Amino acid sequence: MEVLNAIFVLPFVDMFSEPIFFAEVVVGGLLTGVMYSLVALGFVLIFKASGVFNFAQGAMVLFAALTLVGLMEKGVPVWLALIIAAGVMVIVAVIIEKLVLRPLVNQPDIILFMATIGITFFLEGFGETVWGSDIHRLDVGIPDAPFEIGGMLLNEFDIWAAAIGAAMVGGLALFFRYTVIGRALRAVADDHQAALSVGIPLKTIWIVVWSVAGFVGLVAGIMWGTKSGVQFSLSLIALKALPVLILGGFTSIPGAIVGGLIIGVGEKVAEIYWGPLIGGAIENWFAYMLALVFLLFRPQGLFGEKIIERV
Amino acid sequence: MNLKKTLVAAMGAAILAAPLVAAPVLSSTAEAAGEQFFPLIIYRTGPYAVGGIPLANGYGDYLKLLNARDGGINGVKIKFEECETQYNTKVGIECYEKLKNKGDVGASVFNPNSTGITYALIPKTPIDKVPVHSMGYGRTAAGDGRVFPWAFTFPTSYWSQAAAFINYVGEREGGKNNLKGKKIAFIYHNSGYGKEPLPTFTKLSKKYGYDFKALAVDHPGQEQKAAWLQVRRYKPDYVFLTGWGVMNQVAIKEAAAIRFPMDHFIGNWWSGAEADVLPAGKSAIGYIAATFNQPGAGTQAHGDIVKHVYGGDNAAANKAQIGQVLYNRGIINAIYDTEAVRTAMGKYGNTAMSGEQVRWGLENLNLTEARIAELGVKGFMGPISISCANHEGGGKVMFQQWSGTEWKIVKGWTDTMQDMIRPMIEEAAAAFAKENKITPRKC
Amino acid sequence: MLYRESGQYKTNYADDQAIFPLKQDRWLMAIALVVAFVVIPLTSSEYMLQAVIIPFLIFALAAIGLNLLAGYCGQISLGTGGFMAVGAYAAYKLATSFPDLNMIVVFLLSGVVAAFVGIMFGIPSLRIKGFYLAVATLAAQFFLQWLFNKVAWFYNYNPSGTITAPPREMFGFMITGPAATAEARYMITLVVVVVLALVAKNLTRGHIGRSWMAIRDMDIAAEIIGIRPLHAKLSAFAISSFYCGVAGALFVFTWLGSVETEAFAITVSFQVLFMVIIGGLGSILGSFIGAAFITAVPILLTNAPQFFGFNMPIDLQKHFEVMIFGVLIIFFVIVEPHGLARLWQIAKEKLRLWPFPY
Amino acid sequence: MTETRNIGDTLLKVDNISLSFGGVKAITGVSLEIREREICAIIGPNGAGKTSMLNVINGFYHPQEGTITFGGEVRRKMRPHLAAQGGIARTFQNVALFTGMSTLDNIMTGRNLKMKRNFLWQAINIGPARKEELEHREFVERIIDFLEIEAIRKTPVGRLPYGLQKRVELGRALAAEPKLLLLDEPMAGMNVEEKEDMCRFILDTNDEFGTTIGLIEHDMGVVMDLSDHVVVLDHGEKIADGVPDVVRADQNVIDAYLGVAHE
Repeated sequence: MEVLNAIFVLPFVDMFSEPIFFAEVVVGGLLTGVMYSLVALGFVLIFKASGVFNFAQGAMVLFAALTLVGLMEKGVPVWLALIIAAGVMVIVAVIIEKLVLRPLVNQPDIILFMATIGITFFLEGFGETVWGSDIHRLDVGIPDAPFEIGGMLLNEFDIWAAAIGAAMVGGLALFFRYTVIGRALRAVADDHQAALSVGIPLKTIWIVVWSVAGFVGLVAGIMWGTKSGVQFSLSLIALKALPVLILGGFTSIPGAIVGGLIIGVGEKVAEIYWGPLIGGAIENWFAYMLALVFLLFRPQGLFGEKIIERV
Repeated sequence: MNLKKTLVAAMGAAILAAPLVAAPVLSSTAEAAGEQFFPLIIYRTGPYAVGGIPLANGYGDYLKLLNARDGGINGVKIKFEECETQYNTKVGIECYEKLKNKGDVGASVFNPNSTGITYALIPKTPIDKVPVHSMGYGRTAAGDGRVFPWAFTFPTSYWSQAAAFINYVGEREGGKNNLKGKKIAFIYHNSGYGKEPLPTFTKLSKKYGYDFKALAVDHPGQEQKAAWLQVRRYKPDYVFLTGWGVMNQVAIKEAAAIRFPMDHFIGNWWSGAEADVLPAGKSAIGYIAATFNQPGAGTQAHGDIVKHVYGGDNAAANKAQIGQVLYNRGIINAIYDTEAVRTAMGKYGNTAMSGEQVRWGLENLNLTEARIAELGVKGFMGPISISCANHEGGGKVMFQQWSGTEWKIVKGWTDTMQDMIRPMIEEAAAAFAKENKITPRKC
Repeated sequence: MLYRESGQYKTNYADDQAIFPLKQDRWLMAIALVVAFVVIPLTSSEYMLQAVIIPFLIFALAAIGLNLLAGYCGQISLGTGGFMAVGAYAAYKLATSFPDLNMIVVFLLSGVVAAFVGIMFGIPSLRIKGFYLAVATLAAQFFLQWLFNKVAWFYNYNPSGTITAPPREMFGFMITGPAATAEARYMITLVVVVVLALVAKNLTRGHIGRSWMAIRDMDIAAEIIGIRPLHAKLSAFAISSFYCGVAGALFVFTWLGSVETEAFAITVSFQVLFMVIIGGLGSILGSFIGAAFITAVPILLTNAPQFFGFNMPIDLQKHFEVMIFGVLIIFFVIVEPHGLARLWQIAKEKLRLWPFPY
Repeated sequence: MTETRNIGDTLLKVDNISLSFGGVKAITGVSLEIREREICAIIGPNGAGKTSMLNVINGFYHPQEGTITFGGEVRRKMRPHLAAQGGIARTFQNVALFTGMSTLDNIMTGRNLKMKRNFLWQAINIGPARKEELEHREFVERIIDFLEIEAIRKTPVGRLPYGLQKRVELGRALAAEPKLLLLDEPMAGMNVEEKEDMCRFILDTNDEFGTTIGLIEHDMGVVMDLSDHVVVLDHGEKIADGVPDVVRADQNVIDAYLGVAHE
């Protein structure tokens, strides 16, 4: 009885007795969720267009951020460094398409997945060879002063991150809807064969999509790297994006955002209100459990395409 | 035959030959006579490289200094070899196996530089007759030399550090009795390492009546919002941090983000290096961390390193992070170990010391103020003496504060309540002895 | 001439169904076993055993476990590290609670415990497929790791939160604990791995193995011919986790000796998955080859520059090593997407026809 | 031909089945009967609901309305593996073999329901498990002989040509010794020789094992030659049911095939 009370009643009492703090937790969760979404977006783009579960997304985040910060430390102005770093990610995309993806066309998903693991090792080693394993401070001029609003303490940086995340999703949506290449991408996402048969070069599409994913990785790297400094650990944030990915569906851009928000809020609320009951630090597995529960009801994720079985 | 097939064949042959190639490397361990071999288990890459690099640089540079300036230890040349672990326990074991029999008489002493590797090595070292020295990390219970003859934790341990922290904040509050009703939050790396101080804090909270809340952060620690939201609600008077790697940098940023007063935020000695505070910029000013070595590059030994190791090239030395907190910690680690070798030579003569002999040297190490001054590091580290029973040395702890450009000691050597900590260590050691059927030796 | 099936007639189905129907294969296997049981223990250095061969065997066992699940039953799991942790902690609790229990029994029982946990986390596989399932099994990985880290009962309340293999002996030899020689630990590991590998081979050749493969190749058709997906998938999860559990127990007891939960982190899950894919999905031999590749290549790469007399900074060397490792993975995946075991298969087929190319 | 055959009582009775997918009606109120040891053909134009009907019979789809009586037992909802246990086996329109396995293994999976030794016996592979495996192997070898596919016994089915794959699939269904064998377009995409072979196998199966067969087929010649009884579906409804000659003359059937517009 007492246990049930502690699990099912007290946490809610707690939430309502301090509504402002609860609101702060929720807002904090939402803002964290956007940060997860930034990483998840890269996965979604690539999976959507090429069906590849790109394990290397985390390494791409690290590599992009290292390139940017390395250039800045050499005295290159921020705007130029951003452009060069984005350019480097395009080159990476071209190389990956040429050397890895093209020889593996039509191989099973798991094989492509394994190849991206090879890419991960290579990018991590290469990035560290060029730029070193030290920590690099990254400051691209995003303000990060805390401010209070309605009793909630928020941080300008988090707001900026959310705004940038929203802008990116909006931009990508427009890109997919209104540009030729974007429409082609959607065609590919719907049906590879069909896309090929109407004359869209798969090669171009893959390069574009990996470049865009590299650019998204760069943005994610900037946001996360500003918080923690640019260092090897950046490549590990991919793990935080995976529950977002399965919750939102591997193929849905809005899914990545909504999934991120749900995971962000869910794990913070669980950690703060239920975590203390069982010893804390539950948010890592809780995020996966939450995603798992959603999956049991919708095996293709919230926004994924429905799987119809036929014989 | 085409290129592809040839390559496949070559690769296949390489894989098959792997054991064959590896074997001769390992057997070719015959070295020139009369060299003291130091195995350096370090990590310059991977998620914790940021901390590992200066530690490895400091240790290695001091050994190079001894060779260049003094011709080794008492005339016996030092040889050392680095083995990269990426802070991975499994790789660490491989390094240990590879290096333990190298040198003329085997390895001197292992510094695993990782709590996980230390745990794994402690049971092995008595068999291989080589000591392990986990300086201020690893298994705290190993401070009991009766159960762990081959393991050393000096100059201090996490439990002692927690006691020092309570002493320090107690002093700031005008006496430990004023801690009654105060609130202390403890943010820890959710691993064996991070959890170590928990029993001490719990025990002390009963004694001094402060309220205590422990908040775990999972590896790697990039995302800590939940912990800091709880700190914000709990409104603690002090926050104590045991982090490592990226967790430190993020924690300091997050503390600033909730406007937590930095001088009430205190890290342990692995959470107080330059790399931890730099990413946070100005907001890190005032942050405090424990330490057991002085910051800065002011000692004579530092000057000698620049002169003898870097050939007077200050820029190169700075690039190696000379004078930074973790670099200096690497130096004192090397001083402890080389002095232990010297102590052993006092008994066994001036030749290369075996692991067994170095163990004796570690156990009979007695670093006095005078000796420390002789080494050119006056005031840099505390005097210490190790005994058969006490492998921790009961060492005291200092606290340093970040000024925005450098670390400054704000509280000198602080007492670590050994009357309470020591029995806890002995109790934990006794439990280990019982489980592993070890009969503690008499001291 | 050396490798021919001509002339080897099988007169009954029993001969045809032997694991190695060809005489040459039986010889090869016999030689491999002699090398494993006699030559290696007599000639290998302690370093080879401790740092290369024992981990290779343990990872091969875990890879067989995952291969049963992923390669034969088609259910990709990233929970391997978690299931290994279950085996390790179960073995630790069993060995410390019942000090007189035979170690082989301890290993097998800890596998059984892992099997039950595996069944629990296998239930979602009935609804979730492909990469969704792979990511969902990470829930098991993270939850189990958290559990063993958090609940002090699992590590007998010791303050450091680690488990240490207690010393135990068998046939008068110390086989676990610090006093056990590398040879003794190697032999016990070898026996367990060889026996379980044989069992795995038998299982995959029998009707259980066929039901797994049927589910893998076409789950709907499998169900329509009467294979119950529930049974097939959960039995695959159970047996796979059993293997991983035993591997986890060996991991602590015959290899590392003392570990914290971090030793079973997600990187282990990924590593074992790499082994399975590189070695070949759906191949027991492939599990061994994959384990050899993933455990030995980094060590080889680490030692190579020294061997050839290069002296480069250790961090740079590590970076190169990581890069080369990545390139090797991509290379092999491109050359033979079906795994290294398939290369062996192809070589054998070529040998049969030699000297005629077709 | 029919007179020499010993057609028995009703084996399968489908009563007033309706099936729809999210508002799209696939089958509307169809009833039909298949009697023991007969060959019943279900025909109809594309999209008539034939495959859906088979899917309903072997439990893959669950109809919204109606009941199915098989071997005296009434059921409405059931999992496919239970239908298999009850003695219903089938082949598929697009071959659904286990492509990673050999011909032998594919057919052996058909015996799975009959293999009882648990995994512990299999793990050591001696005694009863080995004996059981060999017994079933012998049975499967008889099917392999019967279907004349001895030469491809050990070949992975993914490498086989289409016609042979269809044959292996039939073998897999036969291995289960079904009471009712459902064949979904067994001759689609085959050349004349292959069709003749397949017809022979179907008739021989029916003759030798006394297996009841329900088949879907487009080739009218084949249907009229083989079947004892034909059911015609169109747009999910039954429009004719009877012996081949009668059905052939039915005006509704002719209209359906010639594409007369529906009112």
